[in-house]
Amino acid sequence: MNRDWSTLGPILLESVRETLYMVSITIGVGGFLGLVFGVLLYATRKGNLLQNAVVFTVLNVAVNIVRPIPFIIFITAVGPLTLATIGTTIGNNAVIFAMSIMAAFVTARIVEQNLVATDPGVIEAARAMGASRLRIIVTVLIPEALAPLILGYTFLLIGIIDMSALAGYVGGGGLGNFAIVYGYQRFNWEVTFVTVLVIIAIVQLAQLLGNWFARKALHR
Amino acid sequence: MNRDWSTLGPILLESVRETLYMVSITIGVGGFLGLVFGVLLYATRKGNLLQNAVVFTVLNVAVNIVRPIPFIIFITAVGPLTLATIGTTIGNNAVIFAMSIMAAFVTARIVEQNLVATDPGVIEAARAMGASRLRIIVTVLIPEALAPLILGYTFLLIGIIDMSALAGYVGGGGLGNFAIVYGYQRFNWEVTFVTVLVIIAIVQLAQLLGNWFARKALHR
Amino acid sequence: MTSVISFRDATKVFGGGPDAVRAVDSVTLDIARGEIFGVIGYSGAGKSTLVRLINALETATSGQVIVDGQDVTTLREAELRKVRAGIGMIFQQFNLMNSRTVAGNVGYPLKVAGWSKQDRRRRVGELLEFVGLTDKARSYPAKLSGGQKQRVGIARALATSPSILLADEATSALDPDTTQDVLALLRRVNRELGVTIVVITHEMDVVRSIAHRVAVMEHGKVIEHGRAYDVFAAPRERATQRFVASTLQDRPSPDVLDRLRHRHPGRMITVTVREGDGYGTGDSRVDGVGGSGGSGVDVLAALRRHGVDGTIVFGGITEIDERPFGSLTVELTGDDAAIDALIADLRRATDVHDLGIGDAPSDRTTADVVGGSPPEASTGEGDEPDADPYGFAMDAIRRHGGPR
Amino acid sequence: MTSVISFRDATKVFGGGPDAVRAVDSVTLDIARGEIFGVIGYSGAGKSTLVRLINALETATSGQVIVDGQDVTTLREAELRKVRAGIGMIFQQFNLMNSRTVAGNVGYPLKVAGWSKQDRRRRVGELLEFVGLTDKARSYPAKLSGGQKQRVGIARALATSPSILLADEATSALDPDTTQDVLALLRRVNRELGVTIVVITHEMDVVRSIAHRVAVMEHGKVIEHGRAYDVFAAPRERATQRFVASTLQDRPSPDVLDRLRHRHPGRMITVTVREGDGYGTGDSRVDGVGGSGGSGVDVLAALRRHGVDGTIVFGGITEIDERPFGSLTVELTGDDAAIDALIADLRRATDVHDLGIGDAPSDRTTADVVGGSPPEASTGEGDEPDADPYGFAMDAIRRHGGPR
Amino acid sequence: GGDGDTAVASGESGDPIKIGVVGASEDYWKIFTDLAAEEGIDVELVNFTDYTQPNPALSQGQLDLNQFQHLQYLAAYNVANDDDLTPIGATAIYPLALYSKEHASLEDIPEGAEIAIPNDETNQARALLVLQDAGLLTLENGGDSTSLPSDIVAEESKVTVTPVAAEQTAVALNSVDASIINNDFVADAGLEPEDALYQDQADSPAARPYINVWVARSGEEDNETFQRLVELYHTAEVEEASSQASGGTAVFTDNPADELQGILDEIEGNLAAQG
Ligand SMILES: Nc1ncnc2c1ncn2[C@@H]1O[C@H](COP(=O)(O)OP(=O)(O)OP(=O)(O)O)[C@@H](O)[C@H]1O
Ligand SMILES: Nc1ncnc2c1ncn2[C@@H]1O[C@H](COP(=O)(O)OP(=O)(O)OP(=O)(O)O)[C@@H](O)[C@H]1O
Ligand SMILES: [Mg+2]
Ligand SMILES: [Mg+2]
Repeated sequence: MNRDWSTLGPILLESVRETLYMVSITIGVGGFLGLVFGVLLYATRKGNLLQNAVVFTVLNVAVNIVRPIPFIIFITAVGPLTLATIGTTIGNNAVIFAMSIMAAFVTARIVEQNLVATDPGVIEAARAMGASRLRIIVTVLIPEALAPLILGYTFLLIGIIDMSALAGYVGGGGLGNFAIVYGYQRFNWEVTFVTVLVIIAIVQLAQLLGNWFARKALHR
Repeated sequence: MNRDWSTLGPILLESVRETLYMVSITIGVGGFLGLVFGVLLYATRKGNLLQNAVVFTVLNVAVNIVRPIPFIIFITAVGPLTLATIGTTIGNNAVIFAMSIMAAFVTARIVEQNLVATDPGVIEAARAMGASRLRIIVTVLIPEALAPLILGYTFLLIGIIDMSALAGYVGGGGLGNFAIVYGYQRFNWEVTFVTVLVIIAIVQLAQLLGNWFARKALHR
Repeated sequence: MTSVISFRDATKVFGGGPDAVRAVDSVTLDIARGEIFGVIGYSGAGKSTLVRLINALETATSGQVIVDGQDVTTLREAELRKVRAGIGMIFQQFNLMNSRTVAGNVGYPLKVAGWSKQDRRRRVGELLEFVGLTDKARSYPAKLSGGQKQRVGIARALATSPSILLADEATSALDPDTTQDVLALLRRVNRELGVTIVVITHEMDVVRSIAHRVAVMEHGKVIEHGRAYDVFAAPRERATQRFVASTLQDRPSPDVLDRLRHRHPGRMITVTVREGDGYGTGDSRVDGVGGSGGSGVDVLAALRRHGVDGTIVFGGITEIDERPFGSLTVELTGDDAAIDALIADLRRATDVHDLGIGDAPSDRTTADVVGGSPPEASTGEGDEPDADPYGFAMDAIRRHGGPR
Repeated sequence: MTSVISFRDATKVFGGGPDAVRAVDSVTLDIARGEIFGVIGYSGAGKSTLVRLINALETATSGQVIVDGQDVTTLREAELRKVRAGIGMIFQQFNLMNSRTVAGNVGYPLKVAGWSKQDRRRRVGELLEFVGLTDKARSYPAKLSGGQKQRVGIARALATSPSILLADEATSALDPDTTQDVLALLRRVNRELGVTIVVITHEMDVVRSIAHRVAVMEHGKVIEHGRAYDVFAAPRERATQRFVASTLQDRPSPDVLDRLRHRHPGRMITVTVREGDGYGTGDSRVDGVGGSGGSGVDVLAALRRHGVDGTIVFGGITEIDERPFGSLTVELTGDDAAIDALIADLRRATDVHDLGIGDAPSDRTTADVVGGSPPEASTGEGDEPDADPYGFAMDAIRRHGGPR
Repeated sequence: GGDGDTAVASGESGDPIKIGVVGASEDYWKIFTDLAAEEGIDVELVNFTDYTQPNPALSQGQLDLNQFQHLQYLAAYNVANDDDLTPIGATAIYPLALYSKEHASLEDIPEGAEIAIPNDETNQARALLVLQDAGLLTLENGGDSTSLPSDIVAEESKVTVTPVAAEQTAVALNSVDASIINNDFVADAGLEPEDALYQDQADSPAARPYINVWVARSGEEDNETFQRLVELYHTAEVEEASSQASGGTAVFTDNPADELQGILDEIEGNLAAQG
């Protein structure tokens, strides 16, 4: 019953490709949206750059509504939207769609957290120079918080890889799904182990890069 | 076939209780361990308080090994340990055990991230006073980063609620499981919706508190 | 009216309830185009807050702040941007971007102002050369010394050649030589480009060498303002007097006086040297810049006239707003009657503070007595060798500046 | 040897490769127990780094730093803690904990030292009263003004009554009055408790009024050190001379000189006033503290003797390390030959710098000429009204202090 | 595994009998436990959302019984884990059927159509076999109970398959041409069994591996309480409720334990031979 690696090998390889595909699109789309939401969450807070109680409350509540929904329920819940946008509710692209939305909201919180500690003096300096608020956000706020943000995105990346393991629910693929379906569900610990090792290798690489960039960005 | 709320109500209530139980123990145990790991991750980095390449590398790799393992695989993987510690691999307590370990590693990264931006000058001031490193960590490092840490723990809390939805995999309960089993898997959208609402309400409350405390802790 | 910055009953309250702090309290003040305006006052008096009202980094709680004809308290952020683009600011705490190199920090306002990359590079090069940081161009702020950081802040504020410059303790971390260079530059841009400069400072050098007018703040209020020379030469308010005295340091403090008496047992007086204090009548020469009356020669002449021998033991004559000012403490030796006559003579022209003789000092302190006001008891800033040294109970720094 | 802090060939290099900065370069220096030791030098000279080697906040790259008999470069963190507990430090950038109130910040070292809650409360109360922040006890640092923050830093450093105090620009953000209070306190704890104090400063007041000895740093090296009075009165190194000149500000700068000439067209000289510069022989009186020779009276006496009329137009006599020091710029009127004779006479006793007459100045600047060294060309710190004012090309601040 | 030493006591001592199930929210379980209680048997249901856990839990003695799987799944488990869990009674066979929202009949399913199938091992293979029977695709070597989507011979197949979570097959109907939907979800998803385009035959011998069974640790086949529970399932009330839950498609069966063991042995033999 245990297929040998000659059968599984190509599927594993394909799964790596699928994971990289799903994760990179999700971190691109979700990460970007999350950056926007996170910056807004931070900046619309009382006393901050774009102080706006309405936007803040709406975003704050919206993020809290989306985030705690169990992901498999969430996938189904956004199904109609997925159908309208992607044209299908199953397969990798449908998963990417749902993951991107979820990732956006998760990222929002990570970004918000990492911006909270920014020195307000620096922002003031930029304001005093007549920089627009958008420019301040892009050229001061984010660069100043870059080191923790990079660690935050590394964290997010791993979260997305984790999330992508659920892709199998709706007909997606990827490493997590492969580990569950071909390894775990079949009690094939060898497959499980090898697949998890591959995931860990990818994550480890991402973390190495993340740490390196964060160190660079710290400028201390 | 859809049970009415007179049947489901008590189960829902019980699920709320279970979720609160699971989440609070997990955030207590996992959150505390994560704080320790996270502080170590931060402090053992090059140039920091407890600079120690070995400890840093071991922790950094360990966290990256545990975190990306899909949670259901992880639950099974730690099964022997769970059995030895809790005496069972099924039910809420087994889930709590696995969640706590996972939460510890997740928290480690969140904490690390939030400490990275601490002003080194303040730590220096405490060192100059002859404070021990442990004291500096507890009385300077953590308090200085408290605002983002609080937001980080709020974030974590929601992550744990999310994770607890998978309790059903190993025979546990809780709201997430209730939503999946009584709602989602049975295509009972009313139950799903109500349950998710309850989850959101809990999360919203936690976030409100988190925001409030973070604001207090910011002292700006 | 050519005032470029006007405060009209401007008030800034921080916080609320019983803890509210009136950092700026009903200030009405005009700063003319092209002048260098100094703001002095004790720590916590509200100087920084006042200046931050100008570019609306703080919004006034009430009142108006009119900059270039526009009330900045009513402007929306987008409109404020235009106003701010014409205002350079040097921050007390530097506020450098840790994520940018020195060159990046200095180039940032140029980027905001839309300069081309090439122009920026050239300009940043000039600015860095000016502040002596050419070789630190690619360093990050965390690796700079305190003074280097401040110089980056100065270069940044000057980058776009703003027409108004707000300098909040702009030279506090600099050595005197570099300070002189910076002040010389400020004076030059003021004189040649007509840049209006508002300087907050507690450094006498700064006020002395560049301020045309000064305002003195205490408890959020501007308690006195006017031409720098006038405020220093004839401070009206008690706080101003004390501030001026401790700023000028031209009068011996109690412990210095003790040592002086030790060396100079004779009768000592402190004579104020002030432009326009003509001693006698025919004696004062007047030239284009201002009368030279009251400078040392009159004392010397008076000594000669009264047959009294004098030793200058302390004091200084310096310039404020380019006019001479200071005081000399002189030990007098000679006939007692002649000395009394000399003092009476001098008093007709300027302020003379009689320190008496070593064995019978007529009062212990001069530091807080300026402009001939009657001697008062020491406010306790001297050494009290008998006091509990790490106990502080007896010589707390009086809270001069903090608003309630 | 009672030195409590000894640097032995101590070197600190930041970074590596071509960008390496030798912030402290082979410094060998002893600081005696119970003295107040000043460290001066241009921005970036390595002063802060030097002081941070003492409590091992930076570890020396090579060499030894011996504090209280222990080489701190070899101590482990746990042992360092004991050494550090006896050292208070006031930071240039304050380094306050934003998460603690003012009282919490000041009380923190007491907590570390294991004081009881009650003792802490009492002590914090005293300290805050001393620095005038009693009413800010429960405020957080973000709500304080610059000077208030610095005062918190001072209170915190003094809290445990350490036996060594490191003060890095401890009064740079303070008004002169508060500065005087702080200096008086430092002087007192030094005198009465024998606390060894190392002060980094660029403020003349600080060195003048409290330092017993000073070291002058440039490019990471201690280029000159000795008794404060000696270093100021007779600076040997070129950099020290320039530093002293711009610090004392008792000599007219070129633009001041221009204005002086305008008012005083006669021959002007600057005479150095220094303790121990006996003018003539019989004239100098010596008392217990030190000779009064060289103070103004000699000039006055000389004027009288040579029949020359004098006007004191600029200058100052102040105290350094409690001894008189300064210079007076005097306009001389009288017979040319008599004036020359007077100058020759004065030169035998002290340094005289001949400024010539208005129409034919013998040199343009005095600011960088101290101690009778020959006049040199202006280093460019004056106004050059014709230069491109925001262009800087011509008057860059020379990089005095930055190591390569 | 499978030794009974760590087994929890079986009912008499007051400890409840722990039964691992997937889908404890179904009404018939409530009726079942109520009935058991009337007979003095204290039953505790442990619900799992994932098929993978109840067998190890039973094997480790954390459960006394489980009831969620068919013989095919049990065999796969036993072989993979070298275990010897034993069927002690049968419940029913649930046919696996093909549904579509878009197409009214099998013939309407176009060339290149996408079919959603469950992604768990045994249901997946079974679904592939159903599709092969329906003439929609061809499996390499004729296929068997371990076939994978990768075994589909593309050139000879009319459709492609997309494996999804079992419950998602119903949801996926909006996105695909047709879905193989587990019986459990048919009724919940609001589908009518009679709308099925195609389903496998419960009474054919080919369906025998899909008999759902009660499973205990080896050696506990004869526990009387367990036997009684097996019987209770076949009482009219429970069967009726259970049938309702399956939309009336359940085909109840009560093969004796040894017959079930025989079928199991046969499947395990095949699996081991392939392994
Ligand atoms: N962490 C660091 N990394 C690299 N270079 C540094 C670092 N800290 C200081 N330097 C450099 O070392 C030199 C000496 O710095 P230091 O802070 O000791 O100067 P300083 O004499 O205290 O100057 P200031 O009066 O401006 O405070 C400077 O050129 C500075 O740029
Ligand atoms: N954000 C704030 N919240 C509350 N109080 C504040 C805030 N900023 C300043 N203050 C208070 O307002 C008063 C004036 O502060 P400001 O910074 O204007 O003083 P300053 O004159 O610049 O003093 P310094 O010379 O010490 O810098 C101080 O008592 C200060 O504590
Ligand atoms: Mg201020
Ligand atoms: Mg320094």
